[in-house]
Amino acid sequence: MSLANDRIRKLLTIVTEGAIESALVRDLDRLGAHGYTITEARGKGHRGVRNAGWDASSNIRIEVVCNADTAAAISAHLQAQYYDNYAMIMWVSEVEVLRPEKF
Amino acid sequence: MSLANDRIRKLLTIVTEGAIESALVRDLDRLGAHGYTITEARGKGHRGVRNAGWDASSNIRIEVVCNADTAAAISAHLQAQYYDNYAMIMWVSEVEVLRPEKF
Amino acid sequence: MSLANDRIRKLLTIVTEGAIESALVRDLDRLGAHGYTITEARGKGHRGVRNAGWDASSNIRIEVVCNADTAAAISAHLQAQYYDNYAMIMWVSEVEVLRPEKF
Amino acid sequence: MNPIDPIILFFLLGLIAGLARAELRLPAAIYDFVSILLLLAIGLKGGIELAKQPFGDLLPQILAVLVMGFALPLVAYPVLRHLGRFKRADAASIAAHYGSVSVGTYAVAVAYFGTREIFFEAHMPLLLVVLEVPAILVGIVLARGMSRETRWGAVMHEVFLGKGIVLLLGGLLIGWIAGPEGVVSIKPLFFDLFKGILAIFLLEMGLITAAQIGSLRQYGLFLLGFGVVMPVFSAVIGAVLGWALGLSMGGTAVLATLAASASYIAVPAAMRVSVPEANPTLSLTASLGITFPFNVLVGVPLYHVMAERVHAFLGA
Amino acid sequence: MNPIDPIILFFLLGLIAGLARAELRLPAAIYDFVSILLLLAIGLKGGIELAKQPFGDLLPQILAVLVMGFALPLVAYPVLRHLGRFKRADAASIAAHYGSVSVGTYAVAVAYFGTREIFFEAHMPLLLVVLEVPAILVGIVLARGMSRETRWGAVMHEVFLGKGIVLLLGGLLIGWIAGPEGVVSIKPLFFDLFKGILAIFLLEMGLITAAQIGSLRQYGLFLLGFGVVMPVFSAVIGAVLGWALGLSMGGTAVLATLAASASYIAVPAAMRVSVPEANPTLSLTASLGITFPFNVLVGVPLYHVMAERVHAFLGA
Amino acid sequence: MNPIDPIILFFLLGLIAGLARAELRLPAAIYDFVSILLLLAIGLKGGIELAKQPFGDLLPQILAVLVMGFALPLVAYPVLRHLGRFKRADAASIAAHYGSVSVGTYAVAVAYFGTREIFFEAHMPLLLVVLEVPAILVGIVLARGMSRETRWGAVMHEVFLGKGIVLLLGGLLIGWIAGPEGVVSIKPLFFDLFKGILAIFLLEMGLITAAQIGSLRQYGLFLLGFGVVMPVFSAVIGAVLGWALGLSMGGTAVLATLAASASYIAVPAAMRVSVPEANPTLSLTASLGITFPFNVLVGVPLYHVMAERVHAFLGA
Ligand SMILES: Nc1ncnc2c1ncn2[C@@H]1O[C@H](COP(=O)(O)O)[C@@H](O)[C@H]1O
Ligand SMILES: Nc1ncnc2c1ncn2[C@@H]1O[C@H](COP(=O)(O)O)[C@@H](O)[C@H]1O
Ligand SMILES: Nc1ncnc2c1ncn2[C@@H]1O[C@H](COP(=O)(O)O)[C@@H](O)[C@H]1O
Ligand code: NA
Ligand code: NA
Ligand code: NA
Repeated sequence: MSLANDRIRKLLTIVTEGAIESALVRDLDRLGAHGYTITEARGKGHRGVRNAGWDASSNIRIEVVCNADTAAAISAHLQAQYYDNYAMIMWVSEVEVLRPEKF
Repeated sequence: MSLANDRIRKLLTIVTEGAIESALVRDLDRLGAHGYTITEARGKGHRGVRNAGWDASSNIRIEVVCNADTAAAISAHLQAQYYDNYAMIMWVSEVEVLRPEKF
Repeated sequence: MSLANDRIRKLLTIVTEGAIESALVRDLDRLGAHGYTITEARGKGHRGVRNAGWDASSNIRIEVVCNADTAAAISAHLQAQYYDNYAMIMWVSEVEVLRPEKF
Repeated sequence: MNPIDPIILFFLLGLIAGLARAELRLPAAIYDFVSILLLLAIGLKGGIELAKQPFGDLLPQILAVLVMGFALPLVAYPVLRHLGRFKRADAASIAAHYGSVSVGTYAVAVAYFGTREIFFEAHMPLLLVVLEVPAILVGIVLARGMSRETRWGAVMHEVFLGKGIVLLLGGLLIGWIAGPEGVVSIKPLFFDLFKGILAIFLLEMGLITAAQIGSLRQYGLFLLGFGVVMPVFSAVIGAVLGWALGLSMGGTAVLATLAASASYIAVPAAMRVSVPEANPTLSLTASLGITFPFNVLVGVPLYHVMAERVHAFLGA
Repeated sequence: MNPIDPIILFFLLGLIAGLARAELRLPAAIYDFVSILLLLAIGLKGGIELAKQPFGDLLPQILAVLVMGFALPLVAYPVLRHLGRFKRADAASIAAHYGSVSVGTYAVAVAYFGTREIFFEAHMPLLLVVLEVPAILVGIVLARGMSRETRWGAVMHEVFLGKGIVLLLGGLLIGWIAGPEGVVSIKPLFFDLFKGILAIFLLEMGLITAAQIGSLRQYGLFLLGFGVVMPVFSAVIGAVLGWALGLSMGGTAVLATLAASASYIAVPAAMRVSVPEANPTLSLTASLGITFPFNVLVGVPLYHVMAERVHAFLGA
Repeated sequence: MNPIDPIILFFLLGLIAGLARAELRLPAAIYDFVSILLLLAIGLKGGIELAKQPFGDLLPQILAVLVMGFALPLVAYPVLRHLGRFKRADAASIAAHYGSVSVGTYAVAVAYFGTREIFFEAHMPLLLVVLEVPAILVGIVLARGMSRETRWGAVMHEVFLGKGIVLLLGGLLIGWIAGPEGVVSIKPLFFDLFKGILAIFLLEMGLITAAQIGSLRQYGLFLLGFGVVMPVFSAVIGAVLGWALGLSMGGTAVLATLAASASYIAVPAAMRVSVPEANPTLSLTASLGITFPFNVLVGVPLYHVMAERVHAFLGA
């Protein structure tokens, strides 16, 4: 791959229930994420259709760009804390960032 | 890459017209996707500006995490079925997932 | 990686203030992007929480699929033009596209 | 002389703001909300009137209007195909747009005749619903032939379960069942606010029209001509039919307006699914970029005069 | 005989459109807006009345209703756990939903008695607020025991700072402080439009209910039975309590309706955070898919009759 | 004594809910909708009045107010630069915010004097529009000098084609052209609902203010002092000018309020594009976190007294 190594970070994408947004955001702060981006979403998964028609069926999609350790910490925490009881999925990819010092 | 091989999946991202959402979602179900996430979008491409001001100009952005075969099947189907007549683009990347059995 | 080389493109994701959308979109056009996709977002970063409650605190998330040169040109321009004064982050990843001639 | 209706001015404000690229954008959710309110209000108004008269009396009118709905796109299609040299699918799709109706244009006509206190038959929303559908079916058949491949189930779903028909028909039924007294309690939202809501809707329609006008240059003069001549032609048919059905002068003018109006909600959605090879920009440029402003600014008063003439010449 | 209330018809329209999979979707922003307006309006109405009477007089009623709010989920829980064989968390969560109240159902009752010009005590919104909370606390304790682990701070935040309570209480206080004259200027939005806004809300509730009904088959007959029997049982308790507290016949019926209603805003949100292992589909299927339509279509008139009987038998 | 205006209570409700971190969030689409309605309504009201009087009579007032709009930021700038030790761009941007006006504050003043039935000149919305613009230009020149680099085309676009100006001016023109009778049909939405809509707007403004107050600690005492003293100073200028222009007592108080108010819609948007190196948190903390609540809660009644005094001392 042509990406300069010191600019490589992890991009964590989490899709989950809107109901736990504030709790999640607190967790991210605590676990060392320097930032995050949230968009409203709907979707379908093992827990059925979540069509965002009203509060109880709304999803959010959270993106966090961070280093590998933070990504590991976050995904471990989310898996332990939320995976069993909440509609939630998560995936990780590698991205190149512009100003590595920001993340 | 440091990603464990059995956790690697494809992330398919489709941007297309809101008008065909229900048809697309049926196709995804039929072709073996275990889930999908949709966000509202606007944008510009070969078919001009789609500014989401009203129904006819609204875009959706669909993400599907799935194995390589399903991804290939979906992209082949969409290309055959929709590419000629609809504003639509699609890209694929590799992602690491947390619970491989879910996808 | 299993991606055919001539189908590889860059996916640039930019998260920034809604206030500069029209300026940014003009820049993208000028720098050779063939298209873009925008979603409404909120988030947190070095410039604090941007909760999208009203105009001044709204974020947008822009995706551009393009070749490596265009990606480099765009990211250089944004870094020079906007990074100092605006809430903005940007990351790049590699994606496989379906119809390479479109990008 | 009557003053300019402020709702027309809202349309112009949106149009000018859009053309000047002002930083004005109505959230999609608000456009949705406002159009839901309009559709329900129009349906409710019609339903209340239906509650007052035996449905049987309206059957001849419904049938006649149905026939017009089938006929108009059949007239438009050869013109588009041969004079306009459009591809088959495009000609069929545009024909369907012009054979069907525009709820926004209807609302403007209601406001126009309301302001002037000109009577028109109160069951017009029923005719509006009736006129929405046949042109869509004709358009699909024109594009595909009676091919076995057409998934008529999906087509029917798209046609009858689209937002427009469901809310118009739903409102109609609610108004019919609840009747004039039942509806009193929801009057402040649906009736008192009607013209204000319509003003907001037209502001947004102005912005949308401005965006559409950009693609006008691309499609040249024929579309421009068609977008003006076709509605006037349809209005003549509508006016004569209205007179023949014994409608009042106002009712005749409203039926002419319905005939003249071109769809931009129900038909585009149905065509997108059923005739995907038709280029939507083409039909929307015509119906939204040309015919809608023409009808709103010039057409409605013109059809008013037309209806007066028809009633004068052919006798009341 | 009274005509069918149009707002009920809006609910049915949404329900049918949803079941028929019509292309009708209210934007989430509009659902939010409409429910904010309803919550504020109900609060304001209650507050204005509180301004007219000494608060002390209401204290006995508040306390009695609080006790009912604690008692009802304690009755529901064993039934769900042992007869229904639900897991502990699920039984506790469903019990909490049924012990608390539904603002939508309350609004339908207000509209029902308003149309019939039947008097009911104007401080009912205060009892509504009072009834929202205790069942949530009972549900959490039933699910977790009085465990040290429960982060009561977070629970209290979720319970008292949720959208529902903040807007109801906020409206109540604003109405109380501003008083009847102060509120005159905002009457057109909050009071005149009330039933129209409620109609839009019920349209959306119909759509949501339709989506919920899909999961009904999965959970079988017990839930269906519980969703009908539990509200009727609670209504009896509420009606007797209303009579005992000296409420008017109308007030008794409204209290019965409150008791019978099951929450789908405040409680789901609180349970999601405080008892995450409870399956939300289960409780929402029951409260939205069964009890809400039952109360709206059958329950309110039934509780009306119930209150008449209680007042007739037990004496005024 | 007059009762507390309920719209102020809505602002406090939002403020308290925001500070308590309640789960209350108004969808952005609703904030947009509500502010669009307010801007149009204010414009329309002004336009109707313009239709009644010859425009020429207003020219002196317009010119005088323009001069004030250029002068106020020139006063504020050196204070911010030298006393406040702000960077050049920040001082210029904050000065622009305070030289311009806040539509929300104006609406609160309109409601305040309306409730008290105190007359004020009906063409105030025109002065509101006039006051929006000059401070922005001054701010840009202060930040950049008259540099060739400034893309004045883009600046002018941002200033004159921003949402605020387009809707205010658009409403003004529509009201002017349609006149009092023309506007009757859209009165229920734009005028009858005005204070209710304003209440919802202020609820959201309370939530936004609460978010802004968080950053207050960071910027210390100077900003707090400036955010209170500057509006009072500007109000004095506005009051004297109002008297000098021969405005009524009410009109004087409204002009004082306009002078005292600080922008948070038009100016932030323009500064973001034209003076990007200015920190927007700084100016929004001041104008939204301090001055807006000060004006709404304390300022308007204070400027009322001020106008009475000015008229008493200087003679009517
Ligand atoms: N395979 C998938 N691809 C993309 N998004 C998914 C997938 N599975 C689930 N999701 C999203 O994650 C949410 C929760 O998933 P689940 O916990 O499986 O119900 C769903 O509502 C979808 O929005
Ligand atoms: N190069 C691109 N990068 C990102 N999004 C694109 C690109 N091209 C098109 N899109 C999105 O895909 C939609 C349809 O594209 P098209 O079919 O090219 O008009 C557009 O409205 C955009 O939202
Ligand atoms: N580490 C991050 N991961 C994801 N999104 C981020 C991150 N940092 C910042 N953002 C987004 O980018 C916007 C601007 O970032 P900033 O310039 O750091 O304030 C924020 O409002 C977030 O939406
Ligand atoms: Na037509
Ligand atoms: Na209950
Ligand atoms: Na000012």
